[in-house]
Amino acid sequence: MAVRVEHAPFDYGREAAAFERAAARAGAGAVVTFCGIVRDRPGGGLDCMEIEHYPGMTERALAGIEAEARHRWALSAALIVHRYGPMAPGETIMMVATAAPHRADAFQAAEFLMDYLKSRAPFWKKETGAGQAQWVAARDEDEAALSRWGDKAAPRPEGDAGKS
Amino acid sequence: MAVRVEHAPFDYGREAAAFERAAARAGAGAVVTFCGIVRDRPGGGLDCMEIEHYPGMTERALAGIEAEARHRWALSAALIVHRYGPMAPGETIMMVATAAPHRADAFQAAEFLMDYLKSRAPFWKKETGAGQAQWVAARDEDEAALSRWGDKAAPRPEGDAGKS
Amino acid sequence: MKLTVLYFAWLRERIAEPREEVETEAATVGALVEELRARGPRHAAAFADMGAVRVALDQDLATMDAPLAGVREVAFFPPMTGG
Amino acid sequence: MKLTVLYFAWLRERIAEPREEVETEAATVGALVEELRARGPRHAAAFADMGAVRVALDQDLATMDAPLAGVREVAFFPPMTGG
Repeated sequence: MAVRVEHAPFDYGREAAAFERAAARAGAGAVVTFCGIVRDRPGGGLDCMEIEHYPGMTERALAGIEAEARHRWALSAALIVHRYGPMAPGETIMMVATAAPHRADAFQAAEFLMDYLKSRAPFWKKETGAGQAQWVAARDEDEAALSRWGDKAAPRPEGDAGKS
Repeated sequence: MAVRVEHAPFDYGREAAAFERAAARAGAGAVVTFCGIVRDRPGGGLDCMEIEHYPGMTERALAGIEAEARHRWALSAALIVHRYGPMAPGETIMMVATAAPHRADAFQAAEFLMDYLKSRAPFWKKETGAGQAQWVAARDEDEAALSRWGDKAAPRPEGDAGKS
Repeated sequence: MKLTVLYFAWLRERIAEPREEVETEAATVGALVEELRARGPRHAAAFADMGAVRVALDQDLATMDAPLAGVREVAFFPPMTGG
Repeated sequence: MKLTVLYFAWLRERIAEPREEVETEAATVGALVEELRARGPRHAAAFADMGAVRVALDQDLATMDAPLAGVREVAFFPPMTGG
């Protein structure tokens, strides 16, 4: 039951291992982890991805999303770690982990966390490469992915679908 | 792209870390891992869970399941590790890992691998506790979970739903 | 009423400030946006396409018709791209 | 035709052998099961509830009406419980 917003790189393998051991002690039978990695552009050329966030609201939004997941599923444990600041291609951006007695709950809760994180937590990505900087546009699929969970946890903000 | 069937314990954190690093090098943006843990009985008292398997067919079935997942989704990498033999409560039984450019593919492929592993790979679990040994019955939900993927990869064996 | 207004991502870049203190009697977020737009071309550019602007009131997501009574911090930003 | 027949989990325990070599002219898995059942009470117990028995032919899952022509290894076992 932890939410962390950090600048420094974190060790995904170490986090996953510690989470799994704690989940085992809590009686979980199933652990799911997700981690996101900075992808280079299709032809290469990405120098940096910088993540801006809204200090204060970020922690609040992540804690709310995690609480909602724990309300919806019987989780033995849950974890969200998200970095901000500049990152190079290949670096680990963030991870979520969920644990439950059975796998269906662990998988659903992890996907729920990711769907909300993508579109309802105040992070913005900016890519720099080939001398140009560009804010990453929100993807319509990410907004659409939320609809499968119902509207309760995060009402759709007004405005058109998330193209910036 | 690896399938391993092993007796010895494996280090989930180390496997997850190595998988994630290799996936990053392969251009993945999303990594999903699942791991299964021996759960004690609700009131405690499980001494041992023993997993029997069908050497030869096991490797063949897992490789087939993994190939099917790679056929259905654009995966940057996939891994299945499954143990056999006796295990104590809290021990890690198995893991799968998937990596893809986007998270939907990684999540779906991981759930697909798990659904097929549960009901179509030749493993059988036997629990010993309180002086009694009992084969774990197949769960109807596990058989039902397969239906969402269509019948192509693994035809339903004849007979009643999977109660033994 | 005194409000702290925060800007993030390209709204911050267009306005060229991450925050400003605003004295306003605007009843809703929408009315506040109208007042801010009138401050000059930078603000007008930031609020040119409201379909691409999101708002949070005291760090909770809200809509443009939300009332401002009792609010102390208003943040404007583009659709979020976490994960 | 000479077949290697393998048993796993509680089928193995009921028959009290993990494998046997069988000489048979059975055309299908179902016909082979009938022959095996006739071997005695252990085999009859193992094959008492065919709804709980699965079969693999040369390490591929198959059904009880599958032909045995060309097959060398037949395995019987309960529904699988991996993962």
